Amino acid sequence: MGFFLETLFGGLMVGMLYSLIAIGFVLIYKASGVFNFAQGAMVLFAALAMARFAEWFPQWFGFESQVLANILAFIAAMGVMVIVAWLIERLALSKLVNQEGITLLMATLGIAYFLDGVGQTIFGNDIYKIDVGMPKEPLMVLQGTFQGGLLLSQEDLVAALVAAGLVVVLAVFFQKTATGRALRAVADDHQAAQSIGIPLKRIWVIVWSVAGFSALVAGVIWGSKLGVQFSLSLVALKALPVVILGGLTSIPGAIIGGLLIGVGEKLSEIYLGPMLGGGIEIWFAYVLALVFLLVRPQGLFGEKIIDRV
Amino acid sequence: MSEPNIILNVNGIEVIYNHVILVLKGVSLTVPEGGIVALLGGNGAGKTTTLRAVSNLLAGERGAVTKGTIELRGERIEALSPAELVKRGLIQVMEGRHCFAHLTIEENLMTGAYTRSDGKAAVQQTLEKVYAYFPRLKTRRTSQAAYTSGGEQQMCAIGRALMANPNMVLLDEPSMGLAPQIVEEVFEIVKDLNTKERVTFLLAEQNTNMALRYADYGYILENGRIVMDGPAKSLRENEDVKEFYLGVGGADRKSFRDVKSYKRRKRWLA
Amino acid sequence: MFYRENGQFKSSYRADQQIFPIAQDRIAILVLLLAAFVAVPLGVSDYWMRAILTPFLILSLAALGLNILVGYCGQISLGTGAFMAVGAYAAYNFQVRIDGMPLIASLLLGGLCATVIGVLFGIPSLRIKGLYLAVATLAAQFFTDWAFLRIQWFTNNSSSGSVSVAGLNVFGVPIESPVQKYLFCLVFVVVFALLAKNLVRSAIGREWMAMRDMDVAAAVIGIRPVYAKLTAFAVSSFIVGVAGALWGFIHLGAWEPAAFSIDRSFQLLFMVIIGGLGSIMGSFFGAAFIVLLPLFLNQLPGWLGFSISTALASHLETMIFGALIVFFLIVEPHGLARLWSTAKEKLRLWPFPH
Amino acid sequence: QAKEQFFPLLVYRTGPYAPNGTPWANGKQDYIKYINATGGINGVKITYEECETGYATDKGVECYERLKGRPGVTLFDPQATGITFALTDKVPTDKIPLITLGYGLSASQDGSVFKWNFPLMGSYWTAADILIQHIGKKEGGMDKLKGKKIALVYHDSPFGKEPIPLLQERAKQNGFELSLIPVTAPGVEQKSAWLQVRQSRPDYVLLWGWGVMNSTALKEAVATGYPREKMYGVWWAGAEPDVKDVGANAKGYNALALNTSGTEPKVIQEILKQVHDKGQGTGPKDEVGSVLYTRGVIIQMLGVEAVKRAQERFGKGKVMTGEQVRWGMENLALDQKKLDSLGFSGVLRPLGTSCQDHMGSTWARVHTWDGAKWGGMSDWYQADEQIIKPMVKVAAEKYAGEKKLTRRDAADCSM
Amino acid sequence: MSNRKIGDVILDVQNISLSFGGVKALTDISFNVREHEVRAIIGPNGAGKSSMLNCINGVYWPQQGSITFRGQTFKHMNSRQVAEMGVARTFQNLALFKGMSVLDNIMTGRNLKMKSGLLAQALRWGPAEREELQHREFVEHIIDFLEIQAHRKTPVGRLPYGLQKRVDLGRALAMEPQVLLLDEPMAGMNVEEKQDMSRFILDVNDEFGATIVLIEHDMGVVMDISDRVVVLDYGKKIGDGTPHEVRNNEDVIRAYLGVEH
Ligand SMILES: Nc1ncnc2c1ncn2[C@@H]1O[C@H](COP(=O)(O)OP(=O)(O)OP(=O)(O)O)[C@@H](O)[C@H]1O
Ligand SMILES: Nc1ncnc2c1ncn2[C@@H]1O[C@H](COP(=O)(O)OP(=O)(O)OP(=O)(O)O)[C@@H](O)[C@H]1O
Ligand SMILES: [Mg+2]
Ligand SMILES: [Mg+2]
Repeated sequence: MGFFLETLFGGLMVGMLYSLIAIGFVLIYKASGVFNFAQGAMVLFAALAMARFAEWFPQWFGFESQVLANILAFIAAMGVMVIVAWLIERLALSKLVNQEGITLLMATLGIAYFLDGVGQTIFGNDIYKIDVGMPKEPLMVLQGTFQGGLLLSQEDLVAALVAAGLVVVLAVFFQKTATGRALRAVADDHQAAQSIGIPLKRIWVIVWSVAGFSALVAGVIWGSKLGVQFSLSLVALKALPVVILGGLTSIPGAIIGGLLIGVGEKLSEIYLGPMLGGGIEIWFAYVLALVFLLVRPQGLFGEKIIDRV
Repeated sequence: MSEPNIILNVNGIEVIYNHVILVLKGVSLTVPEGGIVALLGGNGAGKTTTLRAVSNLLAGERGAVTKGTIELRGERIEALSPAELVKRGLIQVMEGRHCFAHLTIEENLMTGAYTRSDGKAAVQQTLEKVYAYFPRLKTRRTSQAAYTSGGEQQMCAIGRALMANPNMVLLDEPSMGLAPQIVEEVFEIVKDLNTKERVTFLLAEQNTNMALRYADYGYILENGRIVMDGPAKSLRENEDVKEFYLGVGGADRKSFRDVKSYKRRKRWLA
Repeated sequence: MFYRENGQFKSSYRADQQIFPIAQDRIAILVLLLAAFVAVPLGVSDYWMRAILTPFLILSLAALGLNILVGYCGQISLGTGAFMAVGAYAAYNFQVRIDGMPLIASLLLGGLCATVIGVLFGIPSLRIKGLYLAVATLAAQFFTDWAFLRIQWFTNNSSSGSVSVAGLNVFGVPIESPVQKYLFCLVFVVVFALLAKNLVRSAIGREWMAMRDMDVAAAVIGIRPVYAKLTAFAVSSFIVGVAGALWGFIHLGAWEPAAFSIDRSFQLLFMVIIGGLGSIMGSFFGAAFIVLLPLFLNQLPGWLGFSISTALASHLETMIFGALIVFFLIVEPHGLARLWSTAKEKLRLWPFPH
Repeated sequence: QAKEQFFPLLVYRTGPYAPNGTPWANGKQDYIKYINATGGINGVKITYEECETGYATDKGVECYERLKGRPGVTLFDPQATGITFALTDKVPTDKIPLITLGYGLSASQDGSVFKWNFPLMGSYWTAADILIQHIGKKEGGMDKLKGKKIALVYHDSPFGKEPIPLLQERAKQNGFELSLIPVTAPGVEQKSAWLQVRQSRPDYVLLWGWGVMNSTALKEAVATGYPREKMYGVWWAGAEPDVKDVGANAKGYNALALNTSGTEPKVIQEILKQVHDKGQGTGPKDEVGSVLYTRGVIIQMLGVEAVKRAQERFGKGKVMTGEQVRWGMENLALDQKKLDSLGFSGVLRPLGTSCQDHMGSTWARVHTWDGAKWGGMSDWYQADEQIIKPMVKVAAEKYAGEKKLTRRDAADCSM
Repeated sequence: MSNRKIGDVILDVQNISLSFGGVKALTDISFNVREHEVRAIIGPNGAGKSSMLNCINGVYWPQQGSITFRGQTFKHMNSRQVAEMGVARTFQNLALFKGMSVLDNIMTGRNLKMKSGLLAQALRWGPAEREELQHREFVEHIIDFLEIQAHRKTPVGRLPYGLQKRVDLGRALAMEPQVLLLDEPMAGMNVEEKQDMSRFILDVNDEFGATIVLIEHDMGVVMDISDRVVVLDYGKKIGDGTPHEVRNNEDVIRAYLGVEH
């Protein structure tokens, strides 16, 4: 029982971190109908910027404080992400207005390559550290109730809380405001949105900046867990079943989907894995998503796919 | 009558799609302030293309204006984004509705007010006005646009444009798919806005009868060229226009049943 | 003024339905085939043949298969690597378990197994659409990755999970030298390209495209979604499976599941999109772009005579690669094949601008 | 024709494994520069070209095809198990030896079947065997292993799976319980693996990781409270990048050491002097002498020595062909004296190859991370021939059977 | 002038009700269509006309009622079956296959009649090619008939709206339908074009003997070419009869025609 709970908590916490990445996908999809495969690259890029700035600033400006370095690096990294958003709009998206989803998806893949290349050229491709003082030691709770106690990873706990907070903030930010509505309009029909005066340019810069922000937060959290290096960009793959399960257009969906996938894959790996030879969690997450889709093709909370003649 | 101000001046534009398909071959037209100008012509004449060129929506169709100039109140506008044009009061109602499928009717209408900065109350007022024009929309306000009928979507598209409080509207086939009563109403609305709020209209229409009844001036487009223009009244009297666009060739209206051949009888230009 | 159809009157619908209705095109393709079958084996270095042309051919074939599914039938799939893997491992098992199994039979049977799996994973497409389907096909990808790694039987109980084949021959002719391998693949590619072209311009091809463009209307004119989608999955995964088997047998010789990882799936999707969705020719363009460009970029500094560090070169390569993808999409969102046909249209009008 | 011996260098300086691949590649390059700076191999200059594989098999194959035709091509070191597998079938036709120091196909130790493969200094079977020996010794005797639980947390790829047969064999013989816990490559998500560890509480965890998987495993071990002292990594999980960003938290973690690290060895000093001090160092100076860097140096040294050995037979100061290098590789005899003269005293043990044995030596030690650096070397171990030999034999037979090869006879061996 | 004979009831719609969530699109609608007649459905926007066709086509499944086609009664229709029974359809919002050429679009209408197997098609075996050519010939007739020869190879997405409508009709005609359902075929056309279209419809009706069900907002057209008219309003049937009867029906005037007519 104790172990089951541990697994459950473990799954929930990992799931929250998946949600954090998933939300980047959802934001951009919701706001422009683009499935942004560059999200993973953005996470890596942001994390690299953060890690290296935190390392460089004290050297450049000659101060010691780790906290100050982190704060400045975070701000600078955010600035970089805004510039990236602006460039993406300027150089790619604005020239691809009204194209089909798959073309845009492809463009984001191109962007992903570009960011990977640029990021590692500027910031290097070694392992870097982000140290924002997350506690590493495990936490033992309920030692009285369960034999051996319940072990919780403090780091995961903090990360999950931050992720949850961010997700809530973003959800509120995009709720029913005029901007939120405009974003959804753009996703439905670029050209019609343009025709009634919605400035695609500004909308896209905003959305990509916000996605950049969520990538940065994800990058900091994952980076301080894993170390900042290329593999970070692969974490995004784990967010795909989450987005799909929750529904491409739903922020709450990203959260619930994340939790479900997190828990589902951990439980399956622990309880089913040994029977099947292990290593099943990846495909299990996808199969889980697939099964849900068979029941609800638009994901748990996604908008219904419209098909009318 | 004093010469009215020219609000829109299209001067010899040429439009090419996809770098190869030449569609407009030097189209010029002017729209006076406070006028209703009709752009007539058969399928594929280039009406939609002309309107797209004006509102700068060609890029999304991979088309481009390669020659000529377009001026709005004397200002060149080829380089302005559609959003900037809407800010200047010029808005287009696109052919084929283009409602935002996942948004409700009311949300669709509200997006139309995106560029406005005159406060919530004013927007609310316009919303009421639109609902007054199209009561059907009010009853369907909470359903997703994709699930409304063709006519309802058409009303929604027109209403959405009105939400921007425009002073010039480009209407592309507003009557398409509307019940006759509503068509009448739409044109009445156009007239109403035109007289009461001095909104200028440029409308591309197939329903020539209606268009010439409400318009002050008309252009006839064939194969990417203007082949005839004149005050609506004189166009209505023109024999050729009568026969090919109004369906009242010769003496009186022929029954659709009695038209014997369906070969095109005449074109101004091949 | 040299390239036009003026004066080439077609007196029958049959003539009009040829794959290349314009005479100049027919000549061009003949020249190309001749070059591919004769000039290349004579004049191209072993390195080119083995490390560039052979993989290019095999990946073109896989892209072709994928294009049928994505480009023609509109079902986005990210599980191509999986179907290639099924083809490769199945063919491997036929080869090692059945004595005297002819190579071509192994390859085709491998394709057939891929068909079965493809259809199986295609079933959700009857309900799931678009990007949702794309991600659902990842289930196939990760599942097969896992299965070939974990289930020892598939790898003939090799301890590391890596398998290899040797001593390939067709009717006694060994497939050993680069030229032999190249020609072997070329024959496959040409035959499959022809068959695929025939399919897409026949009734079934129209059914696929109809499903892609407007499924409700397609159903109303009597097209069965089940049949159309599943045949697309079947044909596509058959071709992809054969390509996978070729990749393992001919190009790699020894492989592990990582050879057919998700990266491969993405790579193939790039090819069909960059090359042109719904275009057989586009698959080749796309494969050429994706296979050759990195090699070219990789060699470029060397040719220009300045040396940069391997890591920087490799980063620059990904950067330029990414930028070029975006650039080409901006120039022509419908891919290189469309760019090509626009160019031909222009040529037809030449010397007049329009 | 210029007198140049060409060394193709397959490397990965990008991708998920770059942090480990880079020092390895730098060591190899620096040693070449060092040899060139000191007059080449008996006057034969070494040229080289790097080709980026990104650890991907198909790219590796492309690199191989591109570089194998260069004049004076010497040998290939694929730096990846997957690429090794693919090239194993290709090298016999191209007649270029494959050197896979400490990795590759364990069965390829048998040189009478694998004529062109050289898994010098150890394979995953010898590595696993030594780890078990070490653990047995810790426990106070191999018989104490009975009833113990040992978990293998491994990279789910041919690399990670290679040691399994040996461990199963050992488990049978020594009576411990082996549990297998795969980690999906590249290994960024290991929560469930470590939950399993926590659940089954094994007495020891063997870590068969590469790249990011290692540091992540250590972090998860911290998070689940598994004692790092009970963790033993393979020699690819025992370098600086693996522990760097875990730092003090990884204190007590053990891993196999094929070689020493540090800047004391003479050869490292020489490289610093002859290469880095002249501003020609490939990587940053502070990385010189790190574990993987030193391994790169060793690999390159063995390659150079093979060429030297071949020159002894086929002509001093000449450019050797792949076939000749292969002979040199098969007849390496690096005794302590030789190692000392090369500046490798204490870095590795003497090594000698033969037609039957392409490994040359199976000596290895275990070192421990003290929170800041690797140290605390154990005694030397040697893999247990009684276990390894039959296994190699069976596997090599199977391979020969599949490929329809016949074992090399004495005549072939003496060629 | 017309030598067609209006025959027995071919399609009988009984008590159909259809709702979407709260929206009642159709409430208890019954009407029938006789063989060879031109039957019009009119009504204000959102009355449920298109939904009615969708029920007949098997795109929507009504909650209540049944549909009898040539004596067979169905609870709801299945699209494929309907097509096999010879019912073709055009769409209000253009449901063409955008990426395909005009020719291919119309050819899809023949698919139901093509019998070659997958393999035969891949190999373009003799019979497969012959079949293809034979259907191509039929389609060419339709292309001539609709006067879209010049656009044969153009992707339909690039055609102007009006021509797209014609292609839509062409695709339906290619099925050689016994019953042709037309959803606002003349929207967006000028009078001349409407005259042409009316002519097409009447010719199809006369020469092929197809039964026509037509939704149209142009009362002139409806009055002139239809034999009987159903009027829907807010999902309810408010009138049914000859054009003359309907025109004088009080309810119809109030709900749809407006006072001026
Ligand atoms: N996106 C496009 N790409 C290529 N050609 C196009 C495109 N859009 C329109 N055309 C071509 O431009 C010409 C004019 O089309 P346009 O849509 O302007 O006609 P229209 O007068 O609005 O006709 P309708 O009354 O049918 O709407 C047509 O021949 C059409 O084929
Ligand atoms: N799939 C659907 N989901 C929800 N509501 C629907 C759906 N289909 C139709 N409706 C609703 O049913 C009603 C009837 O729609 P329908 O399209 O049949 O009208 P119509 O008579 O064809 O109108 P128009 O002349 O404007 O085309 C409309 O109010 C529409 O919103
Ligand atoms: Mg138009
Ligand atoms: Mg309708």
